[in-house]
Amino acid sequence: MDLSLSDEQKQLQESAERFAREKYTFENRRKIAATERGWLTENWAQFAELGWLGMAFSEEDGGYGGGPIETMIVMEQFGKGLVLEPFLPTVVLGGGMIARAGSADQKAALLAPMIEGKKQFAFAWLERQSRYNLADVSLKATKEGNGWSLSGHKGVVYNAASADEIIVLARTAGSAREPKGLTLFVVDAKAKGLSRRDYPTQDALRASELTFDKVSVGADAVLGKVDEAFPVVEEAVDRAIVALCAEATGCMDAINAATLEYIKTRKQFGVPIGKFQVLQHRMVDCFTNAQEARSMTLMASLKIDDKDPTVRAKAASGAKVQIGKSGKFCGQSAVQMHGGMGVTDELSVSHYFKRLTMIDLMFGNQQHHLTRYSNLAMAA
Amino acid sequence: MDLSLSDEQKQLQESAERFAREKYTFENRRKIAATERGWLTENWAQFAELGWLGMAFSEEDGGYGGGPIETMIVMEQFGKGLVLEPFLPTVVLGGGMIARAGSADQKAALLAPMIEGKKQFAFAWLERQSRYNLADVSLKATKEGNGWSLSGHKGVVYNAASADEIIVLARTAGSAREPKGLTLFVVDAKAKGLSRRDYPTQDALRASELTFDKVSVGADAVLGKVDEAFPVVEEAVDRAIVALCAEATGCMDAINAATLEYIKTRKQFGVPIGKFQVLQHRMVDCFTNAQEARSMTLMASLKIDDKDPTVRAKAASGAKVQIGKSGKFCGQSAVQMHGGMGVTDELSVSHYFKRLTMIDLMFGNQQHHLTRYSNLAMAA
Amino acid sequence: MNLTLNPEHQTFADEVRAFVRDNLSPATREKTFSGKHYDRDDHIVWQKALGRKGWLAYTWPKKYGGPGWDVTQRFLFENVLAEEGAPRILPFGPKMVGPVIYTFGTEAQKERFLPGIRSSEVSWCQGYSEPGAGSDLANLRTRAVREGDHYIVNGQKTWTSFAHWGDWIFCLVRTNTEAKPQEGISFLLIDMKTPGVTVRPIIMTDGAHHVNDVFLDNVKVPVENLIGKENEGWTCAKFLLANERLGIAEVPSSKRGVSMLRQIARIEPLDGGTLADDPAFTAQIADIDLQVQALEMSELRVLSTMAQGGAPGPEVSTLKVRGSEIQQRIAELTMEAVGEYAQPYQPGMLFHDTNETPIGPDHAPPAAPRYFNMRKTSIYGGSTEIQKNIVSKMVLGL
Amino acid sequence: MNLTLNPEHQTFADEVRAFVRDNLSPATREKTFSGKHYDRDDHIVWQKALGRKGWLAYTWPKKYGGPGWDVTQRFLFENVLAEEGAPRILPFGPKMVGPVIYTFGTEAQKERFLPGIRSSEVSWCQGYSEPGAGSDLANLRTRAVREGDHYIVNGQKTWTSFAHWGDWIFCLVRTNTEAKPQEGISFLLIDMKTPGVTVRPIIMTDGAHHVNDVFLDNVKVPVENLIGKENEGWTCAKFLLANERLGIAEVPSSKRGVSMLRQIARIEPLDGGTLADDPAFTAQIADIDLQVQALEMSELRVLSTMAQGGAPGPEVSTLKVRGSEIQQRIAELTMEAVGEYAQPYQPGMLFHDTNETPIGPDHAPPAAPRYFNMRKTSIYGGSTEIQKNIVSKMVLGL
Repeated sequence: MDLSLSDEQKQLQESAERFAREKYTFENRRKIAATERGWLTENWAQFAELGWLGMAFSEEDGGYGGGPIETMIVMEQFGKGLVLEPFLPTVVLGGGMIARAGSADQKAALLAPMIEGKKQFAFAWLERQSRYNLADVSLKATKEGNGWSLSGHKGVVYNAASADEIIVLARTAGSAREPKGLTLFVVDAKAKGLSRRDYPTQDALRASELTFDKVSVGADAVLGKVDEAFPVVEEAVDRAIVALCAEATGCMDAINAATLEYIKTRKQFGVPIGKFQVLQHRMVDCFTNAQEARSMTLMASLKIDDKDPTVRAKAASGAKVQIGKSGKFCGQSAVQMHGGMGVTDELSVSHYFKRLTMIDLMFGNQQHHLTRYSNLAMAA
Repeated sequence: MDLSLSDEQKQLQESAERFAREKYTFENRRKIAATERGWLTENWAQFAELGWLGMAFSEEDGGYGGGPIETMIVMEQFGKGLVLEPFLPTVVLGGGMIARAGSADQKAALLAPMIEGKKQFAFAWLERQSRYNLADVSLKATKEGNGWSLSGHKGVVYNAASADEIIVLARTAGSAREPKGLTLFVVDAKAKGLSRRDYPTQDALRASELTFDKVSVGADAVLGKVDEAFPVVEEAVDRAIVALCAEATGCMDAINAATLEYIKTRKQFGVPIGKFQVLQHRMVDCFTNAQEARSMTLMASLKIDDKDPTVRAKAASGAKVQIGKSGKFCGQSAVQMHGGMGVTDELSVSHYFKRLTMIDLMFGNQQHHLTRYSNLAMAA
Repeated sequence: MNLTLNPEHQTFADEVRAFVRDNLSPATREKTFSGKHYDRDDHIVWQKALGRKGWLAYTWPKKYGGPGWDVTQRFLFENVLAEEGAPRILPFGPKMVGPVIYTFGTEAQKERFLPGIRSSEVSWCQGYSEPGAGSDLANLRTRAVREGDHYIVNGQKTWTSFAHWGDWIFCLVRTNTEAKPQEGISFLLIDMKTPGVTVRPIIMTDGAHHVNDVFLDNVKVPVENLIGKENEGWTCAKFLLANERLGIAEVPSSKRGVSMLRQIARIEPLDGGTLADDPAFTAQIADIDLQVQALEMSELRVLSTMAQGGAPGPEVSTLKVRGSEIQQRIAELTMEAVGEYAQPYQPGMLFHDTNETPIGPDHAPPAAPRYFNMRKTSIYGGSTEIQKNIVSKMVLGL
Repeated sequence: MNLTLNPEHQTFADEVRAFVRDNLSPATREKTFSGKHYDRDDHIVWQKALGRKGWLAYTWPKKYGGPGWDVTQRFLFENVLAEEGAPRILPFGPKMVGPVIYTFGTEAQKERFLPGIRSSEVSWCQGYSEPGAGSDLANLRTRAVREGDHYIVNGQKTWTSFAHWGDWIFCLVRTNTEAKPQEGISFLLIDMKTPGVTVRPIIMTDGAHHVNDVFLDNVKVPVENLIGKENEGWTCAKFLLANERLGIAEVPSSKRGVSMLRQIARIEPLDGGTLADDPAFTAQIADIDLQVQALEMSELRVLSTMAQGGAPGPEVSTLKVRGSEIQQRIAELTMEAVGEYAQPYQPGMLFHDTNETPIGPDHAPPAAPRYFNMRKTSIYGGSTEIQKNIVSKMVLGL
């Protein structure tokens, strides 16, 4: 057992921390969010240059041989800064699935340029009826000559407007909600028949509704095996969940720090409100919650590479439960302790609160993952 | 709408309050609990004399024409005093089922003497496997000539050792857990083949395990209709639940009052601990919880006579949920604020805490009734 | 004791329901059930209709032009309005300043101000909070200095709801800087059109504009706009806060919220069925449903005491505390019911009449913004912490 | 970073497990899993076995006769002992006074006292709390007055766990009444057989006798029993409290509690199946299971800092807070799992060896008593409120 960071990891932490601190001041972030894309190409280029886009991939895949701990380190700092660049959809989800399931050709064509900062991805899995069930997919892909034709709808697809390729989860066989019979396709974002409705999300990210109207792709668009995508998707989403958990711990650190600072300075009744014991204890509970969130995220990051998918799933779901609980507690408490200021657009606290809230809703909320964990734990 | 007590009800409240205050001091109660029966015949005689044993029964049944509000008023004071006399099993459950389902002969033979203080009852419904499912009954009653023969086991039967008659819920038809096919029998507590193992409960009441080994009863032992007991039992238990809720509100008032007094006098760090804001707010939450418990109990008491069994069931379950939640909050908080003293046998606080805890476990705990309420509310 | 309605009350409830159905604009009603923000007209047109009927100032005694209803009638009126989707009555005129004026004002003031409040011809807003005086209201610094038959007012008010719609503002101002904090305060009515009054919007986290800063820069206010005696404004303030705390529990709209939540659960898809099939979720609805019932019954118990001549005591603070927790929890569960589709931010669907179709189900656009926005309920009108301090001191004697 | 064990640690864990299986009395083990109270022999016989092996004082450095284990070994040792059903090591000797003696004591004191602690030949108890000094420990009043080469001690200690089994008691006593509260306190070791020491049982709400009042009436204590300097006992007290807080989270026994709870859910009947079929209940087990994991990982993070030379800071207070909440919640869920059969009070099944069959299932008798009893965990060793005060002040600077 060893829970200490290596020197390289410490350096990575420092540079990610510096990036978030310098490039994501409150005012900077507001400006970035207001740009057309909603993120900056110069920042993305910097990620590539610093090696962050390839750090978690094996050297044979063109990466730098790191893993979930490196992802955790960077995502945590992204959380502190509320960074808007599409690292999660492109690198963790898109890159992760290609590395796991892609052919050598696909890796060369997609992963290598992604690591260089030249390709971005989006992952289209959700449909109106899916809620948090990854297998509840009805967008259909049917054989069409050598290739396939995709028709149907996908919703809340993060980064679809900026992505070069959309990785689409489609039903190629089986009945509704059957895990078997799902296939992943890599679809050119500009493909004919693919239309988008773009919008910002509550937390200033960008997503889209996608409509596929007989979108034709070749046989080489299939990522992994036909009908066998489910385990790939489940693993990728578990990894994304753990990365989100790391981002959330960063958000919690930042929102707790802001609140602590606020209650030390804001005066009412002639004293800083941090002199009131009820706020003191609530602040302690916030820090305890963040500590637990960090612990569970670290544990999940250390277990997510486990060969046993049950270990991996329990670790991811367990961490997501904790993040949901802690994020809600820290977010709601921060708003309350900030008083009226906490519900305005004018302080960072409401922005962290919104991000923490949205993270809970992504890929299954606290309740969903508690049930998933519970079922796995009782089956053991 | 009218939520004020009548003059008669106010008098009832006063006399019940006086009884609990005078006869159930901490030391008195300890002595009563240590007697063989665990309650005092002189107190029971006083109940009869004051008319409490008959107050909730109609005049044609020999009672005094009151109802659930009268029961609520008395039970609340019993809660304040942690009164040990078996009012709930005898009057609310036994008397209630006889009044609802009994023949004229049974009422004359059982209810009239009960009102005079000359008969006590116990209600045997639970079995080892039942948990909170009133229909999960496997004790069998089989036809035997004109009468019946009962064999099987009943558990945690309150007041069985003092009761003159045991009202037994038995299966006469149908399969396990089927509501149809249940029958109530009035069985002489000294019947041949009926054996008891007596014990005190956590909260100083008395209960027993009963074994029925071919206990013979006549046809006239059937209370109500053969195979049709379930609705009678469900209603009786809903009424018992509401009475328990009233008792619990009394417990909460008492434990809150004791805690408030304690934190006003106990000093640490040179001031009464009630000067610490965290304890102040917790104390406020205790009072709010007790207020809500009182509100839900009152509402349930006002709705329990409703003709619609769904209204009745929702009211009873709703109140039980609140009582479970509030009782736990007040009980745990009281112990915590009393510090070490709260976990000893030496102060009343631990005794109220134990009673509140046991009330939650009786006839279905908070979770059970939340599910029951939820199912009824979603079905509407 | 009983919870049943007598025939007169039953008839009354029917009459109210018929009135709402005949007078509430369908577009406004639709906004209630779709969770859209109201604009000024939604409120004012409806309030004027109530005003014409004599029902806007429904808590007032007959003497001052109110309907003189009993407690049950008030209860029914509020519930029917909420059930039928009426916007809440903006409290600043009829619930706040009106009772202060008829309780503490002169005859001339009553004649001048009450009619416009009853009819909703004049809109009011509340100038209490200041940047340095939120929970600690007695610390306010806005100064009013007497010059002849005017006060000259300087200072800043904040969190002023609907100041951008207001014709008049009632303010707490400091008229004596040497007295103890609570003793040098006066209650002053200020015409928003007076030179020197400036309103600056504060944008909430969901993008909404409800509240404002109000800057008062050498604002000249006639002395006859003072309510009660100079330096005795704290009495009015306390009276008003106690009144505010009761209605602020918002039970009728929470009841509507619970029933909308059940509806949403019956629509939201889950594994081929709906969310209504998920016992873990429906148990959470049941739990909040029961909390609403407990709160309503607690409120009824207070009203019943009042009906017998008692006054609402500081214990109503706990109703406000629970009421805000409940509103927040309903908003939270509603957002969770929507799931991933709560993520798109759709200001067009929140603030404007639009023909766009929403992203996700119809109930999705307001779900998350409402959750964010509802956090304010445990802050405004005296935060939860302040309410508990009050109960601790005034009720428990700690 | 990794959570895997190297082969040496794996071997170590196997060795510990084999030792427990060979040396722990089956009757004692059985009490652990049936929830019975241990008697004195259950503890002492087992602790002596550990002592012979050199493992009782397992946190001590080699220099003082400890095994000198690394952090991973300590972690494994504690977990294996809990999994195998060993009673917790009574902390008063090996975890409390032992480290105080080897840190602050003279060479003579180390030689005299440490061997008996390491071997469990001598049982210790803790004389900290007093009737007027619970949370406010610095307010203690037990006086020690120097007379020649003795102190004469007068006063009362309370909540003294296992004083009725104790050979020695370590006490905080006031040696200077004129200094500031914390500055006039000394740390004194007292032989319980000294005339004037009287022990009075305090009976807990479940009927158990664990704690006591200890009356000290003109007790003559040799000066050489003073640890550290006179009037500097507060240093020892703080050192000891910080040590205590870490282990007090009781993670290994909570892990065992969760797994026993799952077992009980698989046995307890429900509607023809078992409680394990009820998702509402199993979700609550999952929730507490995850809380235990978070706590364990937080503890490992602290241990990892310590392994790199850091000291456990006041933030370990939060581990104690959560640890107590978790123990309480497990006890609560276990009682709820038992349902109506938690109601019979069965002291025979709790305290004595008996051939009676329990009422209800085997796991029923201790369920409710344990729930009542566990409320103490958020009170002793510094209540939750005190711990949060500490963190607020020392960590957050509030």
